Amino acid sequence: MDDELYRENLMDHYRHPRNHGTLEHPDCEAEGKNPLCGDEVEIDVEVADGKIAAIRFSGNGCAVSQAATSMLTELVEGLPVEEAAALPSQAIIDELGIPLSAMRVKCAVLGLGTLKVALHRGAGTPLPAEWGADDDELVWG
Amino acid sequence: MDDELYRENLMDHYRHPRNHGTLEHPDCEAEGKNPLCGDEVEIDVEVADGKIAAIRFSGNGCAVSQAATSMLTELVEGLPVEEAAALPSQAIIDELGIPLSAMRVKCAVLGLGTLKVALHRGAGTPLPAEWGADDDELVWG
Amino acid sequence: MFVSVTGTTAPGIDPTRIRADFPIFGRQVHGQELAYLDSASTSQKPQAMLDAMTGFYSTSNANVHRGVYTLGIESTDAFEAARDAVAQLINAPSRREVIFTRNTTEAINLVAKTVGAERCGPGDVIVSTVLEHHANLVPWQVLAQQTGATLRFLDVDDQGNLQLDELDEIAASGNVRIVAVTHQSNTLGVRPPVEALVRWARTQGALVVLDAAQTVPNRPVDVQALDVDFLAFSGHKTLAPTGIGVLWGREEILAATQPFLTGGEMIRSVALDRTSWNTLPWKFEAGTPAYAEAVGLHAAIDYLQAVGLDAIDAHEHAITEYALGRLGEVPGLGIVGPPDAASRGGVVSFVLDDVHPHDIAEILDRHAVCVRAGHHCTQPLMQRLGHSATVRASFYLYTTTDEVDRLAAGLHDVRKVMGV
Amino acid sequence: MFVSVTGTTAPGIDPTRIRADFPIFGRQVHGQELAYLDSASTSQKPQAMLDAMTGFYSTSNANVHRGVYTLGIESTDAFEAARDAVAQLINAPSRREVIFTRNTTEAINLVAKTVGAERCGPGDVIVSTVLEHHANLVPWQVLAQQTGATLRFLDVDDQGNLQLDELDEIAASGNVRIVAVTHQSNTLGVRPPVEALVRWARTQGALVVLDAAQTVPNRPVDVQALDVDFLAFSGHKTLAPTGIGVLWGREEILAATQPFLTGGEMIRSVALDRTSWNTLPWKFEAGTPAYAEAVGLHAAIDYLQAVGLDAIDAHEHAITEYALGRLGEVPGLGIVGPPDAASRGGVVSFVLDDVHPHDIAEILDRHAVCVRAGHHCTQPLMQRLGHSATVRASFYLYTTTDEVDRLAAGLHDVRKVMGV
Ligand SMILES: Cc1ncc(COP(=O)(O)O)c(C=O)c1O
Ligand SMILES: Cc1ncc(COP(=O)(O)O)c(C=O)c1O
Repeated sequence: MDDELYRENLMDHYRHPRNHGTLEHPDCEAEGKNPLCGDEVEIDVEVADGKIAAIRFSGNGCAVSQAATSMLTELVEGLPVEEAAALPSQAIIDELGIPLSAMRVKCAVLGLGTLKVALHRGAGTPLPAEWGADDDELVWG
Repeated sequence: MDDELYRENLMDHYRHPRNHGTLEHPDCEAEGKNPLCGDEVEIDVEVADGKIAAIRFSGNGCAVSQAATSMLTELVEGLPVEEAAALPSQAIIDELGIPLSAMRVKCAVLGLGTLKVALHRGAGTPLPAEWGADDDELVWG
Repeated sequence: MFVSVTGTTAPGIDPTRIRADFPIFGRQVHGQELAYLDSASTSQKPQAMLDAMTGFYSTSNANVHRGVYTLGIESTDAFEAARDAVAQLINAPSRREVIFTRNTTEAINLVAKTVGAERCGPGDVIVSTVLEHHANLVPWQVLAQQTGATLRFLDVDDQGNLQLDELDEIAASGNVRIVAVTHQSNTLGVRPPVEALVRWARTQGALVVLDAAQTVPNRPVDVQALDVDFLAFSGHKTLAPTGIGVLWGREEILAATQPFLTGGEMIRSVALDRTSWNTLPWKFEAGTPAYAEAVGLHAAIDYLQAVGLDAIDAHEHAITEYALGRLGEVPGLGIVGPPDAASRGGVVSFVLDDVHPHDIAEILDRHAVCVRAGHHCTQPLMQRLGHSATVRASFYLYTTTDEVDRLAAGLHDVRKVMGV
Repeated sequence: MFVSVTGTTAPGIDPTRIRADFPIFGRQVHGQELAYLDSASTSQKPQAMLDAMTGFYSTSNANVHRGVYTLGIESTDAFEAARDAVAQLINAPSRREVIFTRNTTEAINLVAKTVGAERCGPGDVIVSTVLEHHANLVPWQVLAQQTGATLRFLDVDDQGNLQLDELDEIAASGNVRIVAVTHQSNTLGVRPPVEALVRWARTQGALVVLDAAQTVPNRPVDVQALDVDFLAFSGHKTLAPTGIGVLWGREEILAATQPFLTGGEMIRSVALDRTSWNTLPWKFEAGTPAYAEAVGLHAAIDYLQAVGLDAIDAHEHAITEYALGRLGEVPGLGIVGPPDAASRGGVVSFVLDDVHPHDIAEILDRHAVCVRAGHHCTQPLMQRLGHSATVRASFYLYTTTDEVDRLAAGLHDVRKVMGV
């Protein structure tokens, strides 16, 4: 079989997720859900000097959603909050490096969306319209 | 053009309807309507010795409906009431002698149905189920 | 004239060439080629549309929004691409505003039974017109009965031109909530002054529901330029299959409205005691949608746009002008509706002496001329104009002057057969 | 065994020969032939059905119930003949009881929003089950909310077998008006004891609504033998097009019920202030129906009956038994639902260790094996059984043992890729 889909890097993140767990004193947090698939992630973030000082996630779901969130945590650790909050979906899709159908894109960006919700909550800024409840099939809590 | 459809006999009845008009003292009467087409007929009947002594109709609508009713009046004049009330639709369709689509059959049997309603009313007998309001697109009043 | 009505020369539409794309025109009736003059009832179908549907079923068919496998993804993409094509066709601000229904009738019922039921009550007024097809009349009657709102009808003059002189009185009589009007009468072809009605509705804070079943098929329709709130049309009148129609509605209204039918597809999550709804547009699409029909509609839209909706409009106008001329030559024939081709669509209703319209249609069928006879699902309009039935000829992009000539010749024969 | 499951020998069904009638099986995915194991979601289409629709559009297309011309008569006859075919298929006492809808979902909503709304109120009880597809669950939730009736759900055991032990308690809790139950679970394949439920409903004077979306496609279904009051199914799961479904209902109930959608076709006469309804079945069919889809449904029924519904049932049973055996050989695989093939349909749900069903389905797609992953529009059932998602393989008359073998082989590969 053509296992491009489940590349080693992806499977490695899925089997050995980085930054997995929770933080004792997060500055902000959020959870995200893809009700169609049942994918779930929770993200805790500590902010220091306007940067993401620490990040942890937990959750369950398909390999794509969990590996993508694991990769995301490595991507954003140490980044300025604004930069992380502006990270385009394509960044995470590129990081996964596999072809994704529209349905799987939702799995891929679940973690990113959840992180953005957390960061906006922490900063007290309103969510960008495209992350609003009625604009996407993902749900935030 | 192939004018089988509008044979001379039919057109003759349409242009010169027999037994056209109303009766002064009908023993029974009814009116029928085909709401889809707008065809209408009213039939008055005088009964003597259990037979149809006189019959008149009026109405308006397509040639088929009006000619068929005209032919019908000739067919049933003098017949025992029971016999007229039992006349099958095919009798009138045969009399017309033209090919009829399902839609035009309704036009053809409007007069017959109306006559049957009148006769059953006159005799005080219930309408046969197949002439009930919910069983056909024709309406009786 | 911009468009050739002789059916053979440029510029504009050449209906003879267009007919070659429609397999049904290879059919004969009573040994003669079809003169299909009933497109206001339903359109014929181009081969490209039929091929699109068959091809879809033969290669990509799978239920939409569900499968993670290749066929399911292709099927979903094809279905949602059809939505984009509709949004683009009517210039909808967002694809989320395009809801697939079975037909115009279901689209209007959906509005009446959701937005209408939520917004109407005693003291409120719903405005419609005597021009309407039953589909844009009976649902409002039922809504008025169920909510206690008052239903008012704008009248027409004897030619079917909509009268706006009662608007002030209606405005004074209650809160006008909904104005439901046709973009073009399917019986007379007349186009009511929708712009004026929309302006008035805005002063009342009323929503405007536009029945565009007769206009989306044949000319550019732009929901933003029209400034209406809802618009409905049917696929089967736009070269597309039966079983699919469209409701377009403003996103902010639809988003704030409870769903209509419930079940699969339209939910976000279901528990035994509580359900939350999916986002737009799927919130209003319960169960497996007519997704193959959507693919057909997409192909139909592609076909219409390749021909050009402006050109189709011009062609219909020219053919209508031509038909009014030819029909005017038939003794005893009376046009029902406006006598001229200005501001009307490709529909002509008429009567012929006292010959019953059904007899006319049946005799014309012997000439393979297909026209409708009856009330055309507009009984109140017929009653208002004093007819129990009319004959209606209606035109589309494939209609030729030759077909109109055959209609006229057939009518001369009707006169002979019926002895008038 | 009555039916050959090797796919090549008589008696019974030879799925390999049947596949030749379905053009989609000529398609390859990722360079491999399709193993289409998602028929519970939607069926593939035989060429004969596609030809029937295309042929209809190419020769007889005209709007139904309207034209007096030849095409209109042919079209109407074809549409109404499809109704007769459905009536005969489900042994309906009368063709007037067969109402065309878009799908099962609309059919059930129609019942809930007409008969249900007329008959339910505070103190009344609606009974459904946790087995139901959202289509036979959410409409009753909404009806209960809107009428003040109480909605009660019969529970299942851990294998999905419906439990009837609460019936007495439910009967004591109020007037049971409606019992809505599935003929077969689309997620587990399990068939609840409908006969017992119908007997109980009769003692309560309740109406029974049977969701037969999963059974009409694949075995003889007889509404009179079942003694239910309403039955719903979808064309697209029965080899027919999308965009058409059927509601069958008892004539005396439908005749006494107000219509659902209103507009053309379903009226007898319309005045501005008052409308009277058409007779059955048209009273419940507003607007231009999906008449070409009805023609397709007719061809699909002809195809199914030519193969034989008993033979299809036997084939599905045999294939299911075979599949349960093959899946049992996959380490870590757990069947969700009854472990055996007795009293179940051609549907098998399963999980594989802790591998997410979406990952399984996606890896299987690389083998051109099409299965569904998710909640299968039965979220309450999934929650009851403690799964957020399962993988579902489902079978039909064209399913071969070879496809099942490829599913099993694919699952071994899933284990390898996912490292379990
Ligand atoms: C048991 C059952 N009921 C209802 C439905 C809904 O059918 P549809 O989506 O065609 O309305 C389905 C199919 O998904 C089903 O399997
Ligand atoms: C103006 C108008 N409105 C509504 C309809 C109803 O369309 P449908 O029967 O496709 O729902 C029609 C077509 O008959 C129409 O011409």
